[in-house]
Amino acid sequence: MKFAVIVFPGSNCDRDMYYAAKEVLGEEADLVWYESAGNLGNYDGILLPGGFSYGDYLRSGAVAATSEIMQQIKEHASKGKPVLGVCNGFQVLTEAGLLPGALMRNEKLSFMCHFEDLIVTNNETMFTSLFQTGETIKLPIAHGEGNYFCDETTLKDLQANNQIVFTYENNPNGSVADIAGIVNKKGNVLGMMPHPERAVEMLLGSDDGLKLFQSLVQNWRESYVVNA
Amino acid sequence: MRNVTVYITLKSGVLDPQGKAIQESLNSLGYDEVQSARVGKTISLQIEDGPNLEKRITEMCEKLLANPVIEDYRFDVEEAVQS
Amino acid sequence: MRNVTVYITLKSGVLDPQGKAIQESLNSLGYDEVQSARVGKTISLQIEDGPNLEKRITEMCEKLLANPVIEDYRFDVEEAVQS
Amino acid sequence: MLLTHEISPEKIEKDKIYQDMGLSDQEYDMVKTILKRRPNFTETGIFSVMWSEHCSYKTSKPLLKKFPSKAPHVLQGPGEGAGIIDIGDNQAVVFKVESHNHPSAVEPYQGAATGVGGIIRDVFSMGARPIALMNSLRFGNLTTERVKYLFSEVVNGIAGYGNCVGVPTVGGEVQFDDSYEDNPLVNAMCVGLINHDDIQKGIATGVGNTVLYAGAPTGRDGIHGATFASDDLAEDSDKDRPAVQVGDPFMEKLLIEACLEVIHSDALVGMQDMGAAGLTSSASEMASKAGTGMEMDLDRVPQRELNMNAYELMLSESQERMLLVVKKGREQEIIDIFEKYGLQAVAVGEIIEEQVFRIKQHGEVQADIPVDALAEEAPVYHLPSQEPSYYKVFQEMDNMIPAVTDHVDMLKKLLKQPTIASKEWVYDQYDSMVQTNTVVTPGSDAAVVRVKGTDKALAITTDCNSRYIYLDPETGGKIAVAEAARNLVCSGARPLGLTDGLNFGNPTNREVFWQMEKSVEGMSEAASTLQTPVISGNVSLYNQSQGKAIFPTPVVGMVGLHESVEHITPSYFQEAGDLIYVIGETKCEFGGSELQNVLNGKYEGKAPEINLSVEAKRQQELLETIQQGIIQSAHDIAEGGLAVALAESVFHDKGLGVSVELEGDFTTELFSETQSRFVVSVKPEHQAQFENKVNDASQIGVVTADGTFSVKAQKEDGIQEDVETLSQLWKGAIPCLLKSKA
Ligand SMILES: Nc1ncnc2c1ncn2[C@@H]1O[C@H](COP(=O)(O)OP(=O)(O)O)[C@@H](O)[C@H]1O
Ligand SMILES: [Mg+2]
Repeated sequence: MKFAVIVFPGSNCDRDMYYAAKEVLGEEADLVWYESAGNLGNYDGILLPGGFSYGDYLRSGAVAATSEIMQQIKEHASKGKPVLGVCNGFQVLTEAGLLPGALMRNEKLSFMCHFEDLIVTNNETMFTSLFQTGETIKLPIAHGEGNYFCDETTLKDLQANNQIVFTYENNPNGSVADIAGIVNKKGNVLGMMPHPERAVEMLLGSDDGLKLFQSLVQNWRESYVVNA
Repeated sequence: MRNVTVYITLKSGVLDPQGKAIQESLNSLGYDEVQSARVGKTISLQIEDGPNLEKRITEMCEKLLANPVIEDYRFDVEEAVQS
Repeated sequence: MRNVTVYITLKSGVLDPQGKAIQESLNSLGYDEVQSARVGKTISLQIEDGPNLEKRITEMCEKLLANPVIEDYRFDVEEAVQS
Repeated sequence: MLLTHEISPEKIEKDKIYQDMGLSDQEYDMVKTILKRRPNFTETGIFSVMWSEHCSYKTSKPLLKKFPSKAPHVLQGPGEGAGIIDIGDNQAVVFKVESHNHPSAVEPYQGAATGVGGIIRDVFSMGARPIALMNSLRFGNLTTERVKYLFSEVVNGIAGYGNCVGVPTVGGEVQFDDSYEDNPLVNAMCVGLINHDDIQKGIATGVGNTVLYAGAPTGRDGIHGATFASDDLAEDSDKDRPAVQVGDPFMEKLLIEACLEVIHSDALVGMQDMGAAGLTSSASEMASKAGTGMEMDLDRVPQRELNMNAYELMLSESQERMLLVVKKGREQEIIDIFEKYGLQAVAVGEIIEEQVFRIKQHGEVQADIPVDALAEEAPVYHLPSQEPSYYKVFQEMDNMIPAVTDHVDMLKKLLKQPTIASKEWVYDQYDSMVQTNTVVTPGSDAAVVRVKGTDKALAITTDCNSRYIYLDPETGGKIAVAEAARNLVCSGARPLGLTDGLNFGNPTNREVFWQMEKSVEGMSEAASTLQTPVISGNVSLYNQSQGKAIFPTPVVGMVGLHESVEHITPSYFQEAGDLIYVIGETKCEFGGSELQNVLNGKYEGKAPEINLSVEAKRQQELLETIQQGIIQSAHDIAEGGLAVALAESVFHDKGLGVSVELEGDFTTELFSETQSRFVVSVKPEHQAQFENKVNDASQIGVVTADGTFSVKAQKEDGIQEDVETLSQLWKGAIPCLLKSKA
């Protein structure tokens, strides 16, 4: 499977994402500078890494969401191909309208970085099929604005369509309904605040994130083989 | 040249923990008369005059400056004072 | 009850990376008429009326709301509309 | 602003305006001799910043020479942006510490943030990728609103900057003492990784080559920051406020990436960051090292504000700027790289043969100064020192024999002391894991980051117990170095070398200078014995207000190497049943201890003794046993003594407890701060192997599964308490102090 890791000015988990995809998973991956993306069509999956795109100066992810490459990413997504946005990547996805809601400042106002226990609430997505529903996994968070917000109607929708994929066991940031990660209606765009790419080796304290990438690769292989 | 100020505030239903923290700090400093605080943002733009000024500012707000999921906006336009 | 709005802006000459990023982003969206952007903050307070209102607000600004090292502030006081 | 441009050379001399800028009469005369005329306004400003302590080390140079700085694995000692140590496989580690004390006292958020930005630039300007940040902080006690504000905003500023640039903040230290009430210390350390071939020096060689300015445009930020950093923090230093610089970490992140790309271009000749004294120091230092001169046209310097004069442009400390020397004719290649990242890079001058620093603006020469006069030939002072009377009194005092009846209560009090309490409130705000290398996150003795593509890892720590140094600077200096090495060894690493941040009061005070002199001697001796050469450092003087100096605080930042990630050892207990040992005997030593602070509210008497050869031997033995794989956990014994070390060893894992029995005087055994001691745990099957190897170890108990902290005494009531209760006190102390009203 071939991944494009999109690099915006100020992205800072780009190389971590690349390392996870390429060195740990052993898949193909490229770091793609936001301006030089001639053709994202050559890639099977798009990874939007964490960081502080454009310094997060207006609102997290807002400026990156208006960049031209987002048009291509939207097309990619509309074809049902996978898009994963982590942390700032999640913020970019909501700002770009690929996912509903918004990420606000943490309830306690400060940045926080540590491991959190998450519950996998939906294993019927291409990102989570190797997990069990209800399974608890340990992933790091590192954000100042991860407080997921959406209005009542949207929340009902998310619940009705089973779009909530990960929730926090001990909500650290004030997110509505303990939401840590959601998919779009089609299930091919996942945004999450915790960092699966930081949890792919036991040496660093957890390899629970690995299954997420492995699910993706496995599902892609299966659908690719079927379609080929 | 015009001086444009865009005022961005959180929608009324959206919690504002920062505002709440400010209120609490003011109360604890002895300003018990403060009943509530909410935090907003201003963006002051210097814009060259041109056709459809207001329409273009509205667009800027909707495309970039405010996030309609959580924020409301309004703006003022003033003639820039020549210096 | 009074509605007080405190406007906080960066002192002139103080670097405003946020404003710069906003200006550049507006320009790259095609709004070339935007010459500069600077970001400020508003804090809307609901305050019970009392003696020395303005003096107390000034104190609040100096002690907590604004950072006098790099920020200027001003404020408006309005009669709160009964709801 | 302080002064305007119009002031004539005559008036500068007559009205002694140079004094306001920080030059003494004698220095002004030296300037006149060098120039063979009176300096103009801009030149006076240039001399005053270049000859400030911050840039010239004029009073500390004679002391710094004492540091051992050579060893076969040292690739770059003090003198460049940062020092470099070989770690094998064609790789090297680059590191340095830097202070931002005065700016942080005035504007804590921006002061701390720009401190982080500055030290990162020191590291990537060498060509290294920054891989880790540390910080060493000192504040007054958390009892006044001002101190709480300084503390929270400094932490906030470090987080705001470090998190955004994507360099993990992996550790550090915070201590609280009254002496820092008006003078907080903010020292930041950055560690970078580099391939030998990429090592790059800030040198301007090649006559005719182009001088390129890259990064943020220049504004009026921080003008006279360097001299300001070398001044007493006077009552009215609030008036210096407009001098505060504001950082832009986003710009810095782009600069890092652009500069690390530029490094690989053979069009690059040299690169240096613009730190203190901005363009002036970067340009003149680059030229001086190369033995060339430089000519610059200020009209070409990117400017953020209107009508800036030469003085302002030369002295501005606007952040996120770099100066490069590029081969003539190949400027565009480099400019293109910066432009890719949306950064400005502009040719502002050229290297000239004549060894002068010549600045032009509006077609006129604004400054014309022999290059070496600014850097190499800056004045050096051998200041007089005098043993303070307090020292004599302390040395003659009897040993403190504390009267503690309720040991559980005392342990609880100690755990709640902010200097001992958990620093989670601080480090949770730092992204400690970005770059996915952090094996040991903050909260241990040393932080550990692995080196991708190898089996190696680096351990990093900062340490300095300034109370001991106040009591006895020479012994305290030894202890600071030894403690840093101890922390690295506990994590399983072999110490490689150190960087120092010397924070002191006014050096023209003889007693302060004596403190400097003695602590440097102590540090040097320890650095020699423990084979940790000093490869870089920073000096921050005049840390005092209203005539009262801070505790002498020479911070030690040390880096060590794990040959294999297998050697990485936790600082906390692992499994019930493991045997607990203390390495090293305990003496009754309470001078400068946390217990003394709790009981008497002051520090006095003798500092704990330290025998460096005993220290070295114990460290060596412990490291060998760790490398043999027979140590489950290792933790050094520091503030609060064995009791606190044991507690910290058991707070990590819910459910574990300790069952320990102590012989000898209970209070001493529990709380004395005797040096060169460790708490280690060992699996029962390794008992014999361990005991054969480590001579000074005695078993004191076992790790249990019952969640109880149980320490029995011979005669008195022992300690019997839930680990959870103790842990809550320790974890809650700092958040609780921050919330409580003054
Ligand atoms: N300013 C800080 N920044 C980051 N981590 C910190 C800071 N202060 C303390 N820590 C972390 O908290 C832990 C305990 O600190 P400290 O009590 O100073 O330890 P020690 O006495 O072992 O040096 C260390 O792991 C350290 O890295
Ligand atoms: Mg320690």
